[in-house]
Amino acid sequence: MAVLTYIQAVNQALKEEMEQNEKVFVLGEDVGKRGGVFLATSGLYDQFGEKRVIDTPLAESAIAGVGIGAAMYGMRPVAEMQFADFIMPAVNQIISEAARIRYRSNNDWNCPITIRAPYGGGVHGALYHSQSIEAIFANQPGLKIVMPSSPYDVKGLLKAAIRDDDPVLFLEHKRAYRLLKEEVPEEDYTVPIGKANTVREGDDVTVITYGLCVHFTKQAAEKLEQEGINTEILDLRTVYPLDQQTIIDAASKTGKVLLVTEDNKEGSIIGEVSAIISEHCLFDLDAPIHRLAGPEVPAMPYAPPLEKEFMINAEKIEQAIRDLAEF
Amino acid sequence: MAVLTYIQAVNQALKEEMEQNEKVFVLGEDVGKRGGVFLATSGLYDQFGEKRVIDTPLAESAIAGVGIGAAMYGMRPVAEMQFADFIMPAVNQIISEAARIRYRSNNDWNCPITIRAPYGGGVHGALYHSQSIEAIFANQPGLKIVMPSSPYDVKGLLKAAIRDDDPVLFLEHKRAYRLLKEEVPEEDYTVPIGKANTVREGDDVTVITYGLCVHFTKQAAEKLEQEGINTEILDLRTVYPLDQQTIIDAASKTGKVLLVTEDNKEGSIIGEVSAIISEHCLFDLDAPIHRLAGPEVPAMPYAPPLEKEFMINAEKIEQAIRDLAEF
Amino acid sequence: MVNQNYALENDKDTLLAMYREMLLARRIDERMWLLNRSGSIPFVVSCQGQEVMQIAASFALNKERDYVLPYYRDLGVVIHFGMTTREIFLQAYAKGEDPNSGGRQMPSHFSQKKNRIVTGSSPVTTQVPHAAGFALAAKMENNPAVSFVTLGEGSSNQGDFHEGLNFAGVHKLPVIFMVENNKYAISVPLNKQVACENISDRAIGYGIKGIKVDGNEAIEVYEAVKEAHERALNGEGATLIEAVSYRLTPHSSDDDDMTYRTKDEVTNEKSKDGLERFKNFLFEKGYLTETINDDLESEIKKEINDATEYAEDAPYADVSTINNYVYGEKGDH
Amino acid sequence: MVNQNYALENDKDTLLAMYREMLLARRIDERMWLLNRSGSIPFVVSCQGQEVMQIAASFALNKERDYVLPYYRDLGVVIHFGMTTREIFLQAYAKGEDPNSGGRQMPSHFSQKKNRIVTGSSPVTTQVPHAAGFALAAKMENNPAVSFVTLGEGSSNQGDFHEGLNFAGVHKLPVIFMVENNKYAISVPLNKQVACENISDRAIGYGIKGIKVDGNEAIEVYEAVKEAHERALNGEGATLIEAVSYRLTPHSSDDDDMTYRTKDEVTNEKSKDGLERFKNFLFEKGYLTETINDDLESEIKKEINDATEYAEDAPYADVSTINNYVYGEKGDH
Ligand SMILES: Cc1ncc(C[n+]2csc(CCOP(=O)(O)OP(=O)(O)O)c2C)c(N)n1
Ligand SMILES: Cc1ncc(C[n+]2csc(CCOP(=O)(O)OP(=O)(O)O)c2C)c(N)n1
Ligand SMILES: [Mg+2]
Ligand SMILES: [Mg+2]
Repeated sequence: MAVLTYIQAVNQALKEEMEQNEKVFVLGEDVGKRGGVFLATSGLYDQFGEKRVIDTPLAESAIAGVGIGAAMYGMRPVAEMQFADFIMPAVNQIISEAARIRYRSNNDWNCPITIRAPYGGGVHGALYHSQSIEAIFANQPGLKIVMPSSPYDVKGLLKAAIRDDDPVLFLEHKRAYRLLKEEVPEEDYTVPIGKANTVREGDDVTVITYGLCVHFTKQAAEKLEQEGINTEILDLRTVYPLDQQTIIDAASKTGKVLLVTEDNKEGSIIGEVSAIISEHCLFDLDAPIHRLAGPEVPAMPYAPPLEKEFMINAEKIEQAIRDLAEF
Repeated sequence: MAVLTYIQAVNQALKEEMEQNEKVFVLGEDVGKRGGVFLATSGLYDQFGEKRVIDTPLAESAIAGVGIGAAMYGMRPVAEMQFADFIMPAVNQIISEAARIRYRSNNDWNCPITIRAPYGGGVHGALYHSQSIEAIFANQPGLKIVMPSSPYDVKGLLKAAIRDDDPVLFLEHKRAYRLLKEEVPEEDYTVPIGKANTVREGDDVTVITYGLCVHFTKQAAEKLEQEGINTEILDLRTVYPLDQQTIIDAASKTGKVLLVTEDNKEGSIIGEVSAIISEHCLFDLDAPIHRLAGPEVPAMPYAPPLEKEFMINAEKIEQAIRDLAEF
Repeated sequence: MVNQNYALENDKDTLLAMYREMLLARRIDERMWLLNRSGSIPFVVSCQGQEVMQIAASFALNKERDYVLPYYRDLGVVIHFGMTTREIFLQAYAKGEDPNSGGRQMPSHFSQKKNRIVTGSSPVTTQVPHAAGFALAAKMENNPAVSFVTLGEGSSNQGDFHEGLNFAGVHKLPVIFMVENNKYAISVPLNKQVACENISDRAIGYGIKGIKVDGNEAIEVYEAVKEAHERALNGEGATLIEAVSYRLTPHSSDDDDMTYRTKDEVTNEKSKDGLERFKNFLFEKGYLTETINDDLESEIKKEINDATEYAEDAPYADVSTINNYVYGEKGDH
Repeated sequence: MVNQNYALENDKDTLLAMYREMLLARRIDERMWLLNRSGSIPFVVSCQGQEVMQIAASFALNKERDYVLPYYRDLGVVIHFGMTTREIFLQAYAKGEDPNSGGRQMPSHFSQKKNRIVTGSSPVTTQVPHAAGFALAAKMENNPAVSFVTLGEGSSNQGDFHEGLNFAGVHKLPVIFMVENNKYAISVPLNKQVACENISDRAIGYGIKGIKVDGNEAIEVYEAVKEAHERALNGEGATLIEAVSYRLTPHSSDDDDMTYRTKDEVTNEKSKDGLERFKNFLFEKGYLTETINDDLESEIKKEINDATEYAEDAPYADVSTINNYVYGEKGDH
């Protein structure tokens, strides 16, 4: 097995799916010769040509909308939004169209599009190259939102997304692109969409999180183990719709729940996780459900000390777990 | 005091603010001669002329974007989205621009725009003329979202929104437009943005809700009173950012909390309300936090039986309160 | 005006077939208003004044191959592409058997996959990039199909119009964009929507062909679409057609158009009604006679009566179906 | 080419003032790259190749009244409108004293209210409707101010371009839209962005004036903007100006342009550099001499050295300020 970075896993999944199914094609800004500004589509232009690796005009609503049309026709488009922050002009196409096509046509039409977008901070990206945008879409039945936390998951989930018969928003943490590496099987595999994943067993505190925060939580958990605090970590993987039963089980197991997101707190998807827990297993809880999140500001500043202040890291998580353990 | 409908209260607030401050103007589709498709701007064109009551081209991103420009200049634009469902093309302008202007300019610029939009179902509007859209925006610091539940509140909150120095999304329930009537003072008054309102005192069950559901909850509470069940009703009024302290107080008071929204459940703003409660007063609860909401489908169907199935009504709320009271 | 060299002009059968569809569209629409005013159906949005351009354009397409993305006024387009009168009434009554949406969407939100009528929504102009997407897919697959999409002139001011046409221009896609300019966007008259002389002039900004036609002249519309269709199939790219007529009814059954336009204006425009004009043309040509016309009218009336009755009696979808088809059964693999 | 009848051509003082600002912009930009490559600042996005059009356009505006909505390459515009060299370096270093954003935004997200430089964001083209909004407000208030907004040619394919220009056209607003066509949108060459011959031809679709100029020719740009400004003030509405040049640097300090274009192409375009051309023109006119030029260069160097030092030493905003200014202090009333 080769060791791949998170971004290499994206690239490999795309390449393999394009090889296996000629209905799969990619479109977006700079995905062609340039191979994408993060190199997610590196090499694909040379291998598959400009007909299947399409550099689009700078227009996100068209990237989504043209992709949606092609998907209804029967293709498997993978649309790239250069940064998740720039998905906003495409919200109408994604929410009003992609998410509603199957339901509104009473199952006559469907829309198997995958929309990839790099989100998240910690890369000197400031307000508009750092945002978490999942909450904007996490209330739209018909849509699925996947946020992988590791190279292995990236490959398996992206393949599952491309093969899914419904629209999937696939959000990749851009700080993870080169930070995270691990062994990734060469062979074809998928990771199921809609299922959360227990990445660590423990019985003192349950942390439920997703994306890059899973990595930070693992670091924190390892340190705390030396103090005798055992952390259960649930990686949501799919943040919409949520895997309710696994969340309920994980919360009930320890009775102490920490929810972590890099997004600002109010209205973030961990609010929904909290609500599911207090709807279904309130009496199993030994402590208030605690949420660790970014501050209530529009997005993270550019100046390094302020960016650092905004970002979640292993230390903040460690402290929050310890506080809960001692509760 | 005159009895006004909900829509008349909108109209009166606009008229009075335009009389008092010539920086206030309205823009939107059909707001001119037609007076708006719901007649919110009726009479304003005749009174203030086409320069201050501007029929725009059919382009929501421009309605928001031009309004934002004028607001930065120093005007007080009130932009109308003809239906809340059609705000989607303007999401980029509202989230990336209006909500971030003050923060990103370090307080140098600000953006006092009010964006009005009729939301909600029960009017044979089907998928695209019935939606609740607040959750899409309820994660954006810099923005305020107001959803009045009565003619009195409409007038006072709309005036407060127009005078507010920051962008306010003002969502009016279109089924309430003619359904709700009450006495509304002729004089100038405002209702504070950011404060929830206890519309009924009770000590058995606390219902926290907003918009048209407040009306249904009041009906349910009156009926239940005869059974000896006393309901506390908290009207959120401002759904973003939430009035945390008042929510915590109301939940703690009875220990039994029902949250109601017309939106579909997962990812709706009542998830955040639930999270606030279990973060701050979990041990004051005597029952799981219950949520009553629409089904997890993209939006409500047109066929009358299906629309009825989707909608919240007094009976559904009554049953949910009774269940909680008996818990 | 009708050019005497057009081949279609002498094709009696086709012309009569066109007339039948136009008349059917008009009569269905009129019935809808009656049903609405008598309280049987809650909502109507009309094609009246635009049937001629819709049917004429549709006849220039290949109904066995092409994809159509109609907007809410395009009753004519969906009739030509195979939606039956019964199906049209089923959607007006929002009954479960409605092939468009099973009663989920408002009337005139057309969809029928087997006839390549692509599902549409209410937010205007979103279908324009979709049409480019269908054309892109057809081109990638070497499928000699064209996509045909319509919209109102008001809708041509949405960002999606610009982005969709530009995409089609850059990628030389086989797509035909037809703007049905009926001079109003609800209450907003043309001069408050645009400052340009011709919507069709926008084509130049996308490097595609633009053409403006009289939407009340069937043969003129037909020829323009025919040519655009040929260009599309020849790999010469997209065309923007502006077809001008007038909205003869209020915007919808919820609208009162007398608050923003005059009766005189409407009466005057009614006198230019393309359907009347086409009928007269057929009479002049000797293709249509009073007898043929009367037979047609009564045949259509019967068809509409049957459809109304059928739809009225049909059941609504069961409430238990409300949760169906949010996602497909097959999830990931 | 420079038209011999232009009045500006004989206005030595103004021409030299223009030259000074162009040179300052170029030298600041060059310094930024040095600082980036040496690890002092994390990011640069350049004006090189576009200073001439930016400064020339700005000189045609009224800097005491007009509003400018610059995009990230418009260092020239903000220099002319009063942002000091120190302030420019403060924003590059993201220091608390930076007037643009207090170090919150990435470099080149310009803003300074006292100079009517309107705050911008990263998502491209959102500023276009804002510019129409400023112009609408100015018109409503009978304020003889014009708004001037710029964007790249790639950005002219966003929906907001269409919606903003159409709004300005319908309402005859005093606004000037200048597309800085540098032939690339990151790696995407012009022919994959648009299929039209001239971006300026899009004006016809909005009923406004459109004009294309050589962006490397200062006087040509100046005259076009001057005329547009007069038209705006005369109530004749908006103008779309396309100014063509070339992006002489990679897209930004994060880009490697050799993955998508050749060194030869860049070298060839560099030989047309408008700054060199303008300098030669001033030499030919006898307005500029080696001595004047050397003095200018050393004066500018000193200014840049001072600014770099000042900005480097300036403190970041305190972390406690992160929560400030999400909302105004005065809420509702
Ligand atoms: C994005 C969006 N905004 C607003 C509306 C409400 N609306 C429905 S039809 C219409 C006018 C459409 O005018 P036009 O495009 O000219 O088509 P016409 O109805 O005249 O055929 C409006 C504003 C909508 N459906 N979608
Ligand atoms: C809405 C949006 N999508 C994508 C980007 C990423 N991006 C930044 S600059 C750029 C290219 C801009 O090209 P152009 O408009 O020609 O301006 P230039 O950089 O060439 O001056 C892109 C794609 C963005 N900033 N905003
Ligand atoms: Mg129209
Ligand atoms: Mg460019």
